[in-house]
Amino acid sequence: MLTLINLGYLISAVLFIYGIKGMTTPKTAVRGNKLSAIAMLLAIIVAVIDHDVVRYEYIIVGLLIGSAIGAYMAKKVAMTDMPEMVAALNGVGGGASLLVAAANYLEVQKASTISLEAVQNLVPAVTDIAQMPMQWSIAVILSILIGAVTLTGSFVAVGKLKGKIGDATQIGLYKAIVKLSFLALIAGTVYFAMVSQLNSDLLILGMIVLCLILGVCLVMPIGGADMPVVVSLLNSYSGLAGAAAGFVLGNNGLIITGSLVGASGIILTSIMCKAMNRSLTNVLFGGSMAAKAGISKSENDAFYEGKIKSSSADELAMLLDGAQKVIFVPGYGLAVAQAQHATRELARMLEEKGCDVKYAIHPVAGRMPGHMNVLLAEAEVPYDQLVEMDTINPEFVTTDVAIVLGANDVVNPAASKDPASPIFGMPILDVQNARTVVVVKRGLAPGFAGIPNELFIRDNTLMVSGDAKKVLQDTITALKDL
Amino acid sequence: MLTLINLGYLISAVLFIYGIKGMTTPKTAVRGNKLSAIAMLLAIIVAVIDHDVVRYEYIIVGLLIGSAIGAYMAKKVAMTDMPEMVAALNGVGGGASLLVAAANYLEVQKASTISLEAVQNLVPAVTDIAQMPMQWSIAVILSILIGAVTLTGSFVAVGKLKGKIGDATQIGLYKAIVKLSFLALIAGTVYFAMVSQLNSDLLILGMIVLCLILGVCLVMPIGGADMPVVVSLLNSYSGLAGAAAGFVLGNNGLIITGSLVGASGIILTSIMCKAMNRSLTNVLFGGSMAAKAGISKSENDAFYEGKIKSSSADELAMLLDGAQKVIFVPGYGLAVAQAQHATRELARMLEEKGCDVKYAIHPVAGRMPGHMNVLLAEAEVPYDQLVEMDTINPEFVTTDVAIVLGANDVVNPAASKDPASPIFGMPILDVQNARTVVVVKRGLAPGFAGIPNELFIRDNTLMVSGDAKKVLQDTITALKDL
Amino acid sequence: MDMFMLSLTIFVLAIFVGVEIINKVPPTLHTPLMSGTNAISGIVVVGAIISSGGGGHTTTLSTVLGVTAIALATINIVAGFMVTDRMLSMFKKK
Amino acid sequence: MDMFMLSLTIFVLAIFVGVEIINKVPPTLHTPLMSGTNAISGIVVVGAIISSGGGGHTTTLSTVLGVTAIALATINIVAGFMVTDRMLSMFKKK
Ligand SMILES: NC(=O)c1ccc[n+]([C@@H]2O[C@H](COP(=O)([O-])OP(=O)(O)OC[C@H]3O[C@@H](n4cnc5c(N)ncnc54)[C@H](OP(=O)(O)O)[C@@H]3O)[C@@H](O)[C@H]2O)c1
Ligand SMILES: NC(=O)c1ccc[n+]([C@@H]2O[C@H](COP(=O)([O-])OP(=O)(O)OC[C@H]3O[C@@H](n4cnc5c(N)ncnc54)[C@H](OP(=O)(O)O)[C@@H]3O)[C@@H](O)[C@H]2O)c1
Repeated sequence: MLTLINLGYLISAVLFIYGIKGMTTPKTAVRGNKLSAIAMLLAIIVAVIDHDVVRYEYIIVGLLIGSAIGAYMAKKVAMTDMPEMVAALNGVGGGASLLVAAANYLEVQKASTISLEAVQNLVPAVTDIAQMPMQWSIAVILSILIGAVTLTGSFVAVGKLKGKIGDATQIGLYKAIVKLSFLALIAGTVYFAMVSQLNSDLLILGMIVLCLILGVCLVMPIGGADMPVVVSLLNSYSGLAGAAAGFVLGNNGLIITGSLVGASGIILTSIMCKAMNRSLTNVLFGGSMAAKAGISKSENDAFYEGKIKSSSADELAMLLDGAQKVIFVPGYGLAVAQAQHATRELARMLEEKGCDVKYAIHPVAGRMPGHMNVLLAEAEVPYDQLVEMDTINPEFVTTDVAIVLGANDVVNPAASKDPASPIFGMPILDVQNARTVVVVKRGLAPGFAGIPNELFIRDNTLMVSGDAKKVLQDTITALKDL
Repeated sequence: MLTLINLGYLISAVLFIYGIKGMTTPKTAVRGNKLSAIAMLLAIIVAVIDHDVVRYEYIIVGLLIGSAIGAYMAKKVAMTDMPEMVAALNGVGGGASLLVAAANYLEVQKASTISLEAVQNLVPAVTDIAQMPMQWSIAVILSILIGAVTLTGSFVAVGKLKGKIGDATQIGLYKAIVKLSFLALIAGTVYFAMVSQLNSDLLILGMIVLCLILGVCLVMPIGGADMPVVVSLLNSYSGLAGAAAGFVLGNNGLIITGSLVGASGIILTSIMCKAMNRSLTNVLFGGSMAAKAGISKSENDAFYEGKIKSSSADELAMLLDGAQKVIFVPGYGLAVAQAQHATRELARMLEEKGCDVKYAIHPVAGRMPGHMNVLLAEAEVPYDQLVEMDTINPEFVTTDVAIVLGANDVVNPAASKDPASPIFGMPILDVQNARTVVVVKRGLAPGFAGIPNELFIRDNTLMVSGDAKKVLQDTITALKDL
Repeated sequence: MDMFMLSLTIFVLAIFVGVEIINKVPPTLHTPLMSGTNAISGIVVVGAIISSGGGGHTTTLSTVLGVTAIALATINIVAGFMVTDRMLSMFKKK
Repeated sequence: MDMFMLSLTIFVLAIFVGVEIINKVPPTLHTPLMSGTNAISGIVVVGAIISSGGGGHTTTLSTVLGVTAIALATINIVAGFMVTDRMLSMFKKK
């Protein structure tokens, strides 16, 4: 029986691997995701029939409640709220980790008053009822730490992504709290592991509270626009927390699956950091970029003063009417304006006229890796029209009109020219090489990095101010009337 | 201590992984190979200091003898004999596997007369001294089977690669022996595992002999030119045998490393089969292709009768003198003639004249995957001039002269045109699209598949008969004199 | 071989598998990958089930915590997979 | 968790790692890959060492077999790595 159970976990882990492998092409991704879901179901079934599980009622209640809430959330969320959704789910998962660790602690405590066997049932590596193994203590604390930090950190991230929590000013204060908390945590861990493993209720409670605070204080000083990096990192941590729980419970399914998630989070994090040309340390501890680099409104206005060539939707329509090749350059503003459908409609009209239409996707356009892809996929843009930066950059030279839709930093030439710029070194989309560049944004506000953009004052740049969706719709109307 | 030992094995396994990862680019491959060697050294050191190893003298003697012989062989072998060398080494490794299994059997037998602990020292999973676990029995037999088959099979393969063992005619006989051996083996295994595990000296001996015979009879009916597939498959088996030994000895280092080798062999085998458009079953049990498809000498002569346009080295030199773009198409004959250096010299001369020179590498040109690459690398052809089939095929149209050097099947148009051909479906190099095709080979003998080649009687094909090296050297001289 | 080393071995191999596979995921799919792996991290539910369904060694508090953990993890799982599915089914080739 | 399942888990993961990595090796390097992994398959030497150096449970025959096995495996290893190194050091970029 035990062998069967373990075989079940192994099969589930293998299915997860195949599930993630499916994610390597858009064609197989849907099936891959389903495979992962099946793997999860299998793991749950195996866990339920596992030898020491006896109270099905509670488990089923928990599963039902969770499924209902989860399904509701998934149905409700808008595509544009994906970053917040992922962050929130991540936080919920962290909460689960935290509770698992706490429950495990309580049960081991109880079991140790019964028999060695009862303890071994929970923690197979135990050999002495009075002395839990070091790895158990460390894993419990690690699970609590990662779980709690993920819980509060993710919800702070949600707040920041929604713009409800602004960039912090008292960075020094948060950093001090973080340092103190870590000291206290280390002391607590040492005491827990060395002195009193099973009589530390208050200590554990204290550590939980401390870790919850820690989560808040770690994420507060990070700039709002860096939240995707934070979420991805926390996701990686929650995977590693699962692996840590696997070590404690002697469960290889948990170890393997947790490691997969951990690896995925780390890789996505490093991809984002590389694409922004910043180190992870700089993202996490460098404070908000906008707060540092941001220029005041008056400075910003002075930069653009009198150098902007304004244009309108009508003019844009005329330009497009004569164009052979048009490239759309979507950015965060497209997500804000929810202009993906309007974009698609305009693109279709142009294609019907025989115009060659492509989309240039910068690796960190938007606020999540692959953000633009998902957004445009929602509007049924075929994914082979979405071209990556390195492939599309040489094509701008032969492009008649490049339409920049709510993008800013990813098309800022300062990245390659101005060593003092906070985005210096980040590769950008070379839109300026197009014959005409049309920038659609609401005003002259800077993007995430908080710096002005020289592109907007170039000779071949026209600015159309207004909400991206509105402007596009007007352009469509104008184009129809031509 | 035990933990340290196991950590050592784990580190060694990780180094092997990084070592093989190094093989993914030519630049890192040398370092990767060194890393693997270091991993092996570490594994050996760890094994030597392992808790139950006490007689260092013998071990060191074995290591020294092996190193001396191995180093001597490695220094002596010519690059062109690589396929034979790999096959021979594979056989030697198989022999080692076989002996390890036999020694392990003897020792468990002895240990079972001492104490349970002694047995557990050898096979950790044992719980009852009178009853070895089933997996042990199976793993012992598996190791013997794979080891012995690899040993004799590989040496038959060496003989066939050297041309000393011809293609077998009595395929039916071999097949009958194979079937009988398998029946006997299964019966023996059942008896060994179920009835008498530790008193079966004669049975084990008998099985060893049987497996050695099996190895011969499995490989004999396979065509000589299919030997690379056989060697690669046996290599994969020897990896899996190592993994099986790991299961028995409870050694994860062995399991991981064996699996890596197993995976590598399987993948290479399937790459070869795919490139030849044949199934593995067809290769292993289909009998020799040449024996089946081969046409008689007279039929072959009749095919070419009066349709060949012969040419000479001098004429080739003149053709090349005026060429802007030349592609060399090396095949098995290049290896036989050892003409790689002459090829390189001619290529260099052409390049000095400003001619564009490339090499078209078919995936199964020669007798081993990557055979041509190694051969040309020996002559210091930079590897970026070696172009894979799919990339080079469109380039033949713009090529002035395509020089086919001892290649035959890989440039045979029958592969795409004649559904009855044994190579039908195999993708080929489209040399016929070049302005002029010059084929250098000794006569009109068919290649590995034993079929005539329509390319040789095409209008734009010139045949230069002679040993590839000789012809190239004459061409070089002629070109100098021009 | 001791349990810890075995677990470590498995962990190390799993990390290798993870890194090799994830590195192949194209940027187009990074957002679904993020939400998909996020759903997978709900695997802690297994720990929660083992913890909360145990025999005599549970307390009321541990059961409450365990059931809450199950509910939270299930939210993460169900919402995560469904949202990923929604996103992925939008990806279409021309 | 029983030993067999653990070994199986490790085996499965190692196969995944192997397949992922090997699939990335370009055709240019297939011959060195073949001879390199062939050298690696000499890892059975570890089994040979453990078998032939054991305590009281060895017999003369088992020791002879063990030492021969070590010698054979070492030939495979040393020649394999050296030959691979010879081949690889010939690969040069222009
Ligand atoms: N993708 C990721 O994974 C990721 C992760 C972390 C950080 N980041 C960072 O995020 C930035 C992304 O660059 P980006 O060019 O996409 O965006 P951005 O630089 O943040 O600029 C967005 C622009 O959109 C405009 N906008 C806002 N709402 C709009 C609406 N409704 N209609 C039209 N325009 C609107 C804003 O200008 P107005 O207010 O004037 O309209 C703003 O300048 C990069 O700096 C990147 O480093 C990305
Ligand atoms: N590479 C692999 O992994 C692999 C594995 C298994 C099987 N194979 C098979 O091997 C074949 C390889 O094709 P291939 O085109 O490279 O070779 P091939 O079809 O075997 O032809 C080789 C030709 O070279 C000529 N030759 C022999 N010695 C020569 C010399 N000294 N000078 C000049 N020419 C000489 C022979 O003709 P003459 O006698 O008239 O000179 C022969 O026709 C394929 O059929 C493939 O399926 C390859």
